[in-house]
Amino acid sequence: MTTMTMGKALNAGLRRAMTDDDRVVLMGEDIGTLGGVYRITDGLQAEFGERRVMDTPLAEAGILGTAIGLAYRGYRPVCEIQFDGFVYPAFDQIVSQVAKMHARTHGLVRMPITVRIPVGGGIGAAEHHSESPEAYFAHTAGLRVVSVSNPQDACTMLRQAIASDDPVIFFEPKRRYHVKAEVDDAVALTEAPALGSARIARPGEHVTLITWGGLVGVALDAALAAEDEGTSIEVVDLRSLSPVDYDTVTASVRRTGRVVIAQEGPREASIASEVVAVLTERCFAFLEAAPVRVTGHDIPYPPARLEKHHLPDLDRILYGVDRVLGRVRETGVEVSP
Amino acid sequence: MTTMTMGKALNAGLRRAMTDDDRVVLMGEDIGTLGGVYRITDGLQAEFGERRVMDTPLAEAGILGTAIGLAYRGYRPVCEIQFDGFVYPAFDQIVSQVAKMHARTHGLVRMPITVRIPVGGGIGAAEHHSESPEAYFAHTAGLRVVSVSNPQDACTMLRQAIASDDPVIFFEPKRRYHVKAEVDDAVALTEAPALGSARIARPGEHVTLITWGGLVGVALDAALAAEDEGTSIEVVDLRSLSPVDYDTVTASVRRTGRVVIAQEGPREASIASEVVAVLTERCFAFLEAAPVRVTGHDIPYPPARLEKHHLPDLDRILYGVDRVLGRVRETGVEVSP
Amino acid sequence: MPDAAKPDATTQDPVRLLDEHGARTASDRYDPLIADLDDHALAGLYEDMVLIRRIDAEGMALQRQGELALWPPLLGQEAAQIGLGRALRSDDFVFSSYREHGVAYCRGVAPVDLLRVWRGVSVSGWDPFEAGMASPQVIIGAQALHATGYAMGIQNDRERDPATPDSVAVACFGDGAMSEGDVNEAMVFAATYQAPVVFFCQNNQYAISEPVSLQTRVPLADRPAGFGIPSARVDGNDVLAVTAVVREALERARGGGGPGFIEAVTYRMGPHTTADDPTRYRDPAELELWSARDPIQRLRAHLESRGAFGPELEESVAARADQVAAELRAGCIAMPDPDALEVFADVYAEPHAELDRQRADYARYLGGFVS
Amino acid sequence: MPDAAKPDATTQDPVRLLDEHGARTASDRYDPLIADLDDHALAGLYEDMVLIRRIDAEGMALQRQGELALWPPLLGQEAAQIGLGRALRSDDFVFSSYREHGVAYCRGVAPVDLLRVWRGVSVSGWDPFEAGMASPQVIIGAQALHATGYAMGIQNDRERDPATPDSVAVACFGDGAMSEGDVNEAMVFAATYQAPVVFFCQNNQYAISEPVSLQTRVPLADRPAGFGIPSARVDGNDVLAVTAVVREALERARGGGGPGFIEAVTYRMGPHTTADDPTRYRDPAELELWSARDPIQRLRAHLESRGAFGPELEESVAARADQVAAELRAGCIAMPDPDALEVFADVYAEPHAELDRQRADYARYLGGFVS
Ligand SMILES: Cc1ncc(C[n+]2csc(CCOP(=O)(O)OP(=O)(O)O)c2C)c(N)n1
Ligand SMILES: Cc1ncc(C[n+]2csc(CCOP(=O)(O)OP(=O)(O)O)c2C)c(N)n1
Ligand SMILES: [Mg+2]
Ligand SMILES: [Mg+2]
Repeated sequence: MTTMTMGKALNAGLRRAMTDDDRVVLMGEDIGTLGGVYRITDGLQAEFGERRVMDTPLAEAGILGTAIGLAYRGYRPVCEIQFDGFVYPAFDQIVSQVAKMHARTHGLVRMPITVRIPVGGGIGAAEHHSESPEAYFAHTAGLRVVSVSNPQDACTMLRQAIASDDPVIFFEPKRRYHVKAEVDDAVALTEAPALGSARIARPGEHVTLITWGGLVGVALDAALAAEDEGTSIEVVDLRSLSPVDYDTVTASVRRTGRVVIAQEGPREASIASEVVAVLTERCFAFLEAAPVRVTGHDIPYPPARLEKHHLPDLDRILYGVDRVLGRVRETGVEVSP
Repeated sequence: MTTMTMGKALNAGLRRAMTDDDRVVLMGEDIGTLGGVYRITDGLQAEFGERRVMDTPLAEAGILGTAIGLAYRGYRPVCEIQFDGFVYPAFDQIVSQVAKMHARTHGLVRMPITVRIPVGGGIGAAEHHSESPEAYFAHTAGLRVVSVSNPQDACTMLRQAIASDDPVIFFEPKRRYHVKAEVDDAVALTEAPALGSARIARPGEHVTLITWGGLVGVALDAALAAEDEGTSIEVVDLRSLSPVDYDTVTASVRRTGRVVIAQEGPREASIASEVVAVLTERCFAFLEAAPVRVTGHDIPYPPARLEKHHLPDLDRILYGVDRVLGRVRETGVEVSP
Repeated sequence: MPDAAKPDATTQDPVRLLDEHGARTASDRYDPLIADLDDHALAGLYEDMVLIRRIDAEGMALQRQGELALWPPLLGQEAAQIGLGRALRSDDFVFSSYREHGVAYCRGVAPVDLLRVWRGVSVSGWDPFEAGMASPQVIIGAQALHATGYAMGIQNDRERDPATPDSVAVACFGDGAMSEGDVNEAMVFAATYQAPVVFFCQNNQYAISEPVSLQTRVPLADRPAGFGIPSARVDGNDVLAVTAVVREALERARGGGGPGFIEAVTYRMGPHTTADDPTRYRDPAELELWSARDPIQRLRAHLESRGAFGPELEESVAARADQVAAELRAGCIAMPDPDALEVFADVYAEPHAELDRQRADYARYLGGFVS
Repeated sequence: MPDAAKPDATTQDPVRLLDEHGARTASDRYDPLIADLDDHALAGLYEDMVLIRRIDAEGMALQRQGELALWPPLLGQEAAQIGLGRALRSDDFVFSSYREHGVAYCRGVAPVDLLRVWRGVSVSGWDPFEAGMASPQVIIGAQALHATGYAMGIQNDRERDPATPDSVAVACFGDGAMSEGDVNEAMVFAATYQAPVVFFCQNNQYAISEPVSLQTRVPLADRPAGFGIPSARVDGNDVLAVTAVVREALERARGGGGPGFIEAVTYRMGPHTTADDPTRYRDPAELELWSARDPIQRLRAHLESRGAFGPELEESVAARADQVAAELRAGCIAMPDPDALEVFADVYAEPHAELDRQRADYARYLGGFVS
């Protein structure tokens, strides 16, 4: 066990995966000499050489498209997309090729491709550098979608994603890169919780607060604050956004009867929408109140100085908790922040 | 009023829009000499010339990207994407440019771009020719999303989409191209129902059945069949998928207390998820049972001979109705077809 | 690698070794590359071309009779496809579009497997690893990147183990595909890594209704030079010339000389697919012009001029064609519809609780009809 | 249009009219294009370059002091950007990336408006129609298509009304952008429609940490020929040469000669942005080499050789630079934070009930803190 940042934990996870399996290759813009703009691949090209850590030409469809060819040839490519907002040029290769290839070939061709994407806001960045595109991928059958929130999960789940024979879109919340914790980067993957599992980040009784990635820290702070007022919040860190670990989630909701789900991304047709729909289907009789979504607005990501008015923060999450507990006298049928 | 197919009605709508506003230009693959693979633009190049009806090089990002430049210059481009599955190469230009340009420029640059996309399955087609990508666009702030189900709406709403100063993703269900009805292609746009409005396709009392596009016909058939058994179904044709006309939808749900929503596309993080989430939020106290989603499975679109096992049909919709009415003894917590 | 940096693309006439009457033109550059093609080998190419044309015709017929949902014919492109297909080694790997029936045939794909997709019983027809050929690609141009990545993998393998065969990846696409970003990005990646990939562009003059002049104002073979990739423009209806330029590009790639590009100038004599009506956009005179350049007639004339074409050959090939066509038809009609729950198969390689649930729910629903 | 089909791209040395010591080389082809550049005009270009360098330095300083979140410096690229910017007419239209402060300055954009985006108070800084320049593009290469479409619009307008000015659209992008599908598709569209667009590629040798050799093995100016687009490679640190080749391309485009492409060979002397650390990937010797090619020093030496550079010019330009920098700083610090509800502004041009509802809900929520 070593104390390290989430960034370093990801680096350690990559190193471990590359050591364990020499078919793992890294591809991306600026990941070699520079070690990536977030230094997640720092030192890996020096260690594993230019063939296994490839600086690629500046073309995202090119990165994913050639990764597919490498996968055909038996490799396990780990592609870095430099920022969330730059994944869309590769969307066709991801949606029409990566996601469908295994089914298309009756399982003969596997796509063990991991797409690492620094995700989300809260870092005062420029346009296209703070987006939350999780829902696009969750809506795409054939992909798995993961978002980590802490160093240990980052390290272990990245290794699991790379080891998975399915393609995984692996989100790394930028605002958590510098969070530090103890990490065991050599944990046996089979003994770690499965890639698809959620995590009870904090147990509680009155409300189930579901979130992931960059908001897990905020949610825990909110739970702490609520405790002072006598509200016991169970925080669920989804970790796997597709598939969602509904065993864990529904068990919690059946106990609490009240759900708040918080996400950075826009609300319409999102992960939050899906979770609410499923929980309504599977826990209808247990719900004491309508589940509450606390999300980014349905707007393009705003400029840095306005992001605080877009991203759910502690106050907005607590407001959501108040709403699901019926403590807010609502003027309309619902209140959306 | 003339009787015409939905295909012809779209053609008439395009002709009318081009006549009314000489800034309207059409762009796409094979739309000129050939008149489009579905002949929706038949005769328009002969009538309006090569500058206004442009056969483009085979490149979808190119079509959308140059449409943006044309919009900058004051034009109103109508882009045809040949089939639903071919829109993804243009995804970056749609999501990062078309959708965001108006907000990015504080409203100075308008993107009155209409993207026409033949959509959906049920036609026995090859891979990538039967998809339902509506949710990707509904999740994207800055876009409007429309899907039509009949000749009159097709003609009027296409004209409204082109007249709108916002970008509109305009879905045309392929399996409805040949459906015939009376059409007035000269209706005053201001007198027609607004672009964002839903339509009660059939009034009913016991269940609100929400759908759009290719499934409206199936839903009406289902309602007819249910009537024989004494169940009165209200069929809502959403027409506008983003924004959804929740005034119309919630009014219906408050009366019936029971919701079934049917869509061709996969379920996860979809339009159906969103509608269920919103109705749960806004009508919780009125719901007699959990809303039921009858959708395509979360799979890549299957080969033609299996599509009947993917697409919701009359039986599956009625099964959904039975479920929301509590008539199905469920072995699990929920049953998904 | 100065060769890669000094591309030899030209706007000149395509490489041609057989004229339209089947007469052989000499070429210092290309003759050595096809010196092994004796009468027997030429007869083999002839048989391949006749067979694949017959398979194609049967595909058209089966579609017209309602047995297939669609068929994209290769009629007119036999020399390009057989010339390419027969120049490859079994350890090479092809990434193609939907029209390369001839290439697939050369890769050993059973003719009936060509039909599965078009009958709608499957989204792919064969085992890619057995054939050394990927499942055909419908998204125009996407496969050019797959081939490039595969070629990068060959490079890696050879670095890891020098005994790895010097295989080459091949990307087949059409003239229309040259406009897609993916194909151009593929050339960037291929050049940067000097990957052993050959881009084989069949310029059949049309992308559905759009003539190639809408995609480019200069010959397509001029494009790669600006990416640092050598290219050749070849008469795609001359199976000898195609063989020669393909072998040249393959040899260069095998030897570490990096990627190559071939524009095979040919003509799609049929419709784009059975759903297409080419009379809406094509002058009948044009079709007539190209009929005179028929690739099979040309090879046959050449064989005749060598005294290597006689009734036995003609009859044996015809008999073989009849047999293949009959088997194809029988195989097509006998294809069973897949089982309903196949829709859930292979979406994931590993267990997936949510999809399993959907499968179980659907199975229960289907069961309801039975009980 | 035979010109467009016979591109004149070459792998030869870049066009250069001033050597590294500011000495003028004669050129039959380019001299006539800059015959009007007298001492006064040259002094103007000198002032522009000094001012934009000063604005850029102030941007760097403001970022270091925490007033800006980020700044992408143009240091070293002044000649390329001023040469381009001053060659344009006000009715031309520029689509740029994030680094073209110099071009924006020439388009009349107020220096303070360059900072809005980087201060994080807005996602764009000026009125595109007033400046004749679009909001800078962050998605690499996307704007090449926008410029091409705009140019198609110019063509349409001129066909509708022949009195429409013969404007040209310009796309600015970097060496890295050449690998993106969008830029290549833009060349396809521009060539097909012979649109009046000029692609202006500043090859500053790097895409963040990646040297241009990772994007291409041949000069970038060789690329367009294969699309049927004439191109020129120019010394991007020579403001006269840039002016000449840009004017040539603009004239051709105005005259109906179709698109053009210019590779301006230059160097990014600073970091990619203030967030970048170029010492991780760049040899200091390289920077030194390029410092000797400083574009401003070169023009100054040229002015001196003409006897047109004296203390008055030096002092007046320095004073102007001080003034502009001071105004810029004051303007930056005075920029108000936008109002919270601005997040909902202009997402749609027309009413949108659901977003209105979100706005109202959020306003109510914010109100709760007040009451
Ligand atoms: C990305 C994409 N866009 C559009 C299509 C529709 N489409 C199918 S074939 C075709 C024309 C292809 O022309 P070409 O590349 O010349 O190949 P050919 O059919 O002539 O063999 C088009 C536009 C598609 N399959 N994929
Ligand atoms: C589609 C996309 N991918 C990646 C990035 C991240 N990125 C920003 S600038 C840059 C390098 C651009 O290099 P170049 O085109 O040479 O322009 P320069 O910065 O040198 O002016 C990269 C990779 C981006 N902005 N957009
Ligand atoms: Mg073609
Ligand atoms: Mg650069």
